Amino acid sequence: MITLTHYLVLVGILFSIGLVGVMRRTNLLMLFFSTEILLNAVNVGFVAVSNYYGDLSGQMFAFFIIAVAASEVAVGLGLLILWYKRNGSIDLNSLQSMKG
Amino acid sequence: MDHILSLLVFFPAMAGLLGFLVAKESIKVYGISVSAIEFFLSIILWIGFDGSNAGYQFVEYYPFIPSYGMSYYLGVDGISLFLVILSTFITMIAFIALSIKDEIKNLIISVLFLEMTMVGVFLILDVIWFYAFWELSLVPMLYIIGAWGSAQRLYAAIKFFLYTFAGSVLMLVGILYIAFLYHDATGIWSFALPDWYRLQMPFDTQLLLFGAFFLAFAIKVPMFPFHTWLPYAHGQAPTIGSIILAAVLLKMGSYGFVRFSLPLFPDASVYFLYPIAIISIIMVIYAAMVAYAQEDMKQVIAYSSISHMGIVVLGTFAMNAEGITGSIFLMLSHGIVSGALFMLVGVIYDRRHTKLMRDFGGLATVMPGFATVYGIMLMASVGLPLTIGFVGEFLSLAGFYKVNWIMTLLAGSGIILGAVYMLTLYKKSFFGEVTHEDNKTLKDLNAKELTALIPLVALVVILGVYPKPILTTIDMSVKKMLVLLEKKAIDPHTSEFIINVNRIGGTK
Amino acid sequence: MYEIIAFYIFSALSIGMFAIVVLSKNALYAMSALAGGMIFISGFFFILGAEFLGVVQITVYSGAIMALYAFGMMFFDTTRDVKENIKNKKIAYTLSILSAILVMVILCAPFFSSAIQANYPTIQNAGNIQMIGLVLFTKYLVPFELASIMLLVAMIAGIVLASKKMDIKVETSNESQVVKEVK
Amino acid sequence: MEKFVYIALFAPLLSSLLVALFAARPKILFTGILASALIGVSMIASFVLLVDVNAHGALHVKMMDWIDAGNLHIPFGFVVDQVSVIMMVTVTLVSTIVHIYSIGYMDHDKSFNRFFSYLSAFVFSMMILVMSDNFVGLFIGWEGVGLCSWLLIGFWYHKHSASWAANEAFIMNRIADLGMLMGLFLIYWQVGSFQYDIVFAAVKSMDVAIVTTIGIFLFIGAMGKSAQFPLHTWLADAMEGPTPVSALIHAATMVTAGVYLVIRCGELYTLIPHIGFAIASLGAFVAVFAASMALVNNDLKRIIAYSTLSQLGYMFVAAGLGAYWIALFHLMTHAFFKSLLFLGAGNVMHAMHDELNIKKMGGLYGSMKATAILMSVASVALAGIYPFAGFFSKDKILEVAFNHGAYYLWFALFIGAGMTAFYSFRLVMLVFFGEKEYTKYGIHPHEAQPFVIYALMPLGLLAIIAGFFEHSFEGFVTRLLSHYEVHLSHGTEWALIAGTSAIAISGIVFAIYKYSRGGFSKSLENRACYKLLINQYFIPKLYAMYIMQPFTVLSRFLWQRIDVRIVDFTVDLIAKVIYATGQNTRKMQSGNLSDMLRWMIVGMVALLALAIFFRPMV
Repeated sequence: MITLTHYLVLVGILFSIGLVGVMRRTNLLMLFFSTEILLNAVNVGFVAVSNYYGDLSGQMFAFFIIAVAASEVAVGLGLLILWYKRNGSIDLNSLQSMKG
Repeated sequence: MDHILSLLVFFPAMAGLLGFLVAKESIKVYGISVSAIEFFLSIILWIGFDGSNAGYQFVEYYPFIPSYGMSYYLGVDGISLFLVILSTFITMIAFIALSIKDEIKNLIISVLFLEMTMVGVFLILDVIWFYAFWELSLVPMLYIIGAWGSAQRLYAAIKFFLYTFAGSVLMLVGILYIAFLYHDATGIWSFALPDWYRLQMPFDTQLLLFGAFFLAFAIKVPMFPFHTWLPYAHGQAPTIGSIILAAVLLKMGSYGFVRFSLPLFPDASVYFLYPIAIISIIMVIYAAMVAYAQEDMKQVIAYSSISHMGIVVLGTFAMNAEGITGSIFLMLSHGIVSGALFMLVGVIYDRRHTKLMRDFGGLATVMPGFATVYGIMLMASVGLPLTIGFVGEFLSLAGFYKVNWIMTLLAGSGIILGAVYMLTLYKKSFFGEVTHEDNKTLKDLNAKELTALIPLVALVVILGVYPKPILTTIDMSVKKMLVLLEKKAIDPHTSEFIINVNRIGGTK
Repeated sequence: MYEIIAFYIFSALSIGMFAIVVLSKNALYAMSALAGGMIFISGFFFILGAEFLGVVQITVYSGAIMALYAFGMMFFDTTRDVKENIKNKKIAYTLSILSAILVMVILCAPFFSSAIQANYPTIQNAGNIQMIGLVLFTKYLVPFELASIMLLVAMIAGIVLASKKMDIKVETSNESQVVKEVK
Repeated sequence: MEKFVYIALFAPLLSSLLVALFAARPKILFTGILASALIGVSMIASFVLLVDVNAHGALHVKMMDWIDAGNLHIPFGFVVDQVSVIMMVTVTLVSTIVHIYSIGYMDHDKSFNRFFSYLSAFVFSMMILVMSDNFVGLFIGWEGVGLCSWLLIGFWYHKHSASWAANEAFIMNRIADLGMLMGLFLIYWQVGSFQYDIVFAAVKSMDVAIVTTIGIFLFIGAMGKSAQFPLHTWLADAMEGPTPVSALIHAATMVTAGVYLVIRCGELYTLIPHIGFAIASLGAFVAVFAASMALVNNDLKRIIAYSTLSQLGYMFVAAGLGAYWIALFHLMTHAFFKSLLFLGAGNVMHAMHDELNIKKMGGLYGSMKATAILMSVASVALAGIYPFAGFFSKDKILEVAFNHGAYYLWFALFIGAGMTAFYSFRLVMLVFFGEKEYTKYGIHPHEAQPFVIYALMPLGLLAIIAGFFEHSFEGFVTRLLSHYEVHLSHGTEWALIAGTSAIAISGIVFAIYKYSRGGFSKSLENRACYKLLINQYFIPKLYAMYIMQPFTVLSRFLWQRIDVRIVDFTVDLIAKVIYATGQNTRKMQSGNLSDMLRWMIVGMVALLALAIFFRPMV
């Protein structure tokens, strides 16, 4: 029997994979991909909880997260392209203008 | 009369906002008239005040955030009445004496906002609002010191701000915790001080909470060893800043002791009585000696403030009607006298652009009027009878004598040391031959300065000769508070102590 | 039984796919793997009885988002391997594993198992899509409308950002000079 | 009669305030006359009250409430009884004469008006002191005379020494005042009131230890005002003030306030005879101690100042031994002849153009006969020769000491009497007779204006005849003060009188004999004991070295080391540590998103860990 715990473990694994990506990659596009992984992991968690507790809120949240992810990609990619056109690189190490 | 307290609190701020519209040329007149109206409002308050009612009067109560028991709650009693009048009076006088020319508009508006916070602190009975006013008072003062001060003004302003700010953070925690305790005990959220007065707290909790409040008040007073912001703030602040700082802002700390520490934590107050008394004595003697060593006239007065505030704190913790009434009266008298002394230093600073005593000497010859007023204020400062300074000092020390006579003797040495540094200051700057060339052509007080100073001199003498109306009003509220203290104390020793220090006879 | 098998298969596949995304040097591979992973995730949704979300996941993620990425990639040189200066891998792994464990501990801690009352319980005798429709257009109507506005704004923003002077080839050197001058 | 009380009290205040209006103006003769007239009015009122009190007994007036707090109620109340009326008469009489005298003396001073304002203010304070019916009222006057003394000693404030002496006087008095304040507090907490009648009624049923403490504290106050050892140094330095001030304040009135206090508290001190005896011993010590310093001093005014100190010692002996009326009597006679002596000295100073060294005078008799005669009268009175005033009062004090069986005290006073006679005539001889030293300095002395001399006449007269009022005085005063019985046989009494007179006369004769022959040889001045005396037993130096200097050093140390280096440094250190932390952690902000993300996750892990270990809502 697959319990909620199974799903949560899975979510944890997926989330940590996302985290690895976020930390490891310095290519901005790859960073975006990793973010998608994080969001997806959480979505799975929400839906799983929603199912096991019979509460629709989890699904609603997942639904909104998908909406947010979509808009994030739209704006993010736009910015990314703009940046690439200016600098010819989307490597993180090339943007350090916030150095304190 | 129903909303006179709200009017008192917010009229200066409203006028300050309107002040942005006033032309630069007429802003000073505007400031003086606003502060004068405010002063007359406070006098009307006094006239309307029922001298036989010890409780809060002119109470205004509106729910603010009812779900958490926060309310807009104003009220005045004998303890706060005169501090309000002092605030409005000193602000008015400081405006009259104002001699700063540049950016005067911003200065006057800042002071008007400051006035709102000062009056607010003394009138508000809701603790959250009290905390808000308490902290807000820092902002205009920071601006006044930082923008119009002398060379090291930024350092002084930031030190003043951070030091006092850091002190009151713990107070906020304490406030929230008491509210929590109150909720636990009664099931209702309330931040109203009169409600809190009825709350009995366990002894250990009292100790902790007393400590949290103590730090905030001690820094504001300022008590040794938290006093070092004061000399800088005074040394760098413009005259008007020093006047208001010394006359009113310091009183917020000692007012806090009377209003919060004693009635909220009677057992802890008695428990910590001796340590606080020792700190006060150190303050009195130490600050007096440091004042003697100073070369800057303004620093002498700054340190003398610390010394006098020591006696105020001592009187407060005497826990008897004489001591507390005396300490409140001493707050008033110190407000008037130190305000006047700072104003006088400002007068000479405007003329010579120095405050060092060695640059003067023989001023009595060239500026006899100035020397006379200075002399009167000096005598009031050393507590000569028939001046305002004596009454408070006498009562505070008399009150504490009942608690411990050796400590009173030590604190009383402030009377001697006060004479030492003040007379040395007077001798160095006013007596002797005029040695400095620039000093020979100094002009005596002009009409503007006289207008500001004469009311102060008059008050010093009148209240020195006839302090009774003020004393009886204060005394009434203080006695009521003492009854509360005695009833509320959870440790029977505390009640016994309070009864004992209020009883005639049986002293060693 | 069928559920268990499906769960494990999907888990293995999605983990694998996402691992490729994170570890691959080639952007094209990474993107393809991501698209695959998304679809496997939708598989979980189906298992969990959230058919609507499963469909949305496929259309929005695998369809729209991946398409966007694909178009985006056209601007970048994807044939080359992504050159990354990756430092301190160990820290990254340690931290992520640590956080995973912590999240697990918290999520599986006893407090979670205590009874939670459903705010919006699943409605009997109604399909998943009906239920979602009911909740979405009653309780979540305002957030839903806001989300739509957000999407609209995002769309316009994406177009504006990406299409600005799209017809002009910007000289990298010139632009960076302009940027410098502005600074 | 009440209005006379108010007239006597407020005429000086009115005078002071009116004259103060002209304080900054150049000299206006009118101010002097006005002030003198108003003080004269006060004197007349005092005499009226004297008659009234004699006829109808004490008068009690309550003007208004002053302080009201807790259980404490202090009114402005005044009592005119036998003691205070004697003080009032003495004070106003001497004050009037000094005021008139000052018109002449301060003639050329540019701060003429200011002087009269201060002087009248002093009289007002003194009147409050003696008339008040409670201890705090007395304290008002007590501090008030201190203030006026400060103003008047430092009257010529451009002189460094004057302002220094003024501050010294004020501060020394403050030290003693603290003692007195403590006494007042103790009284308050024991009795709950400061009214004399209530306090003295309560004292009788009080624990002796507490009464002793009160007695000690009050006497500390008295020591300061009356310049008793070890708080005596200010009196000699106070001679920096104008001479009328020295005459009024530092001889006749203010310095006797301490004696007045002890007399006033007689009912308290009779309960604690051991403290009384200690007071008497201190008095006897000061009587000899001060007289010895007067023996060698060459400063005209300082000699008289030491003599005042010595006579105050006599008064304390009487007061300490319980002979209050005798102390009061000596206080009164002393006021007359000592102020006369000072005012005469003022004439001499004027004649000598403010030269004070008596070695530079001599032979002034020729040019200023009237002054010489008046001063000689005063000196004889001081020495205690029959039938001058000093004889009656001083002799009584010696009798009291002997009667009390305190033979050491008696002997000290006896020696003191001889010394007194010697130094007063040393002064008279050196100033008025002998070689005319002043010619070497090109000074042309001249007699003071006639009205000044006339003004001194009453004092001269009183110095001669005041003693004959002894019995009526005793009868009058002892209605309030306790009687003092002398249990000596007539023979012993006569022997004592003879002995005292003998030593006084021999002192005078010795002085006249020695100084008519050119005085002592110079070699004496190298002796150790001479050095000791001329340096006032090195006490001022000791004070400077062991009190003032360490105080200054310690103050500077506290400021520069403790306050700036430790207290403030600690505060700044906290700020610096925080600032440095910021500086160091700045490196975290590398601007690299990867690093930031890493930090973010570190933070997240930390928060998660926290959430595990502190789960508040379980």
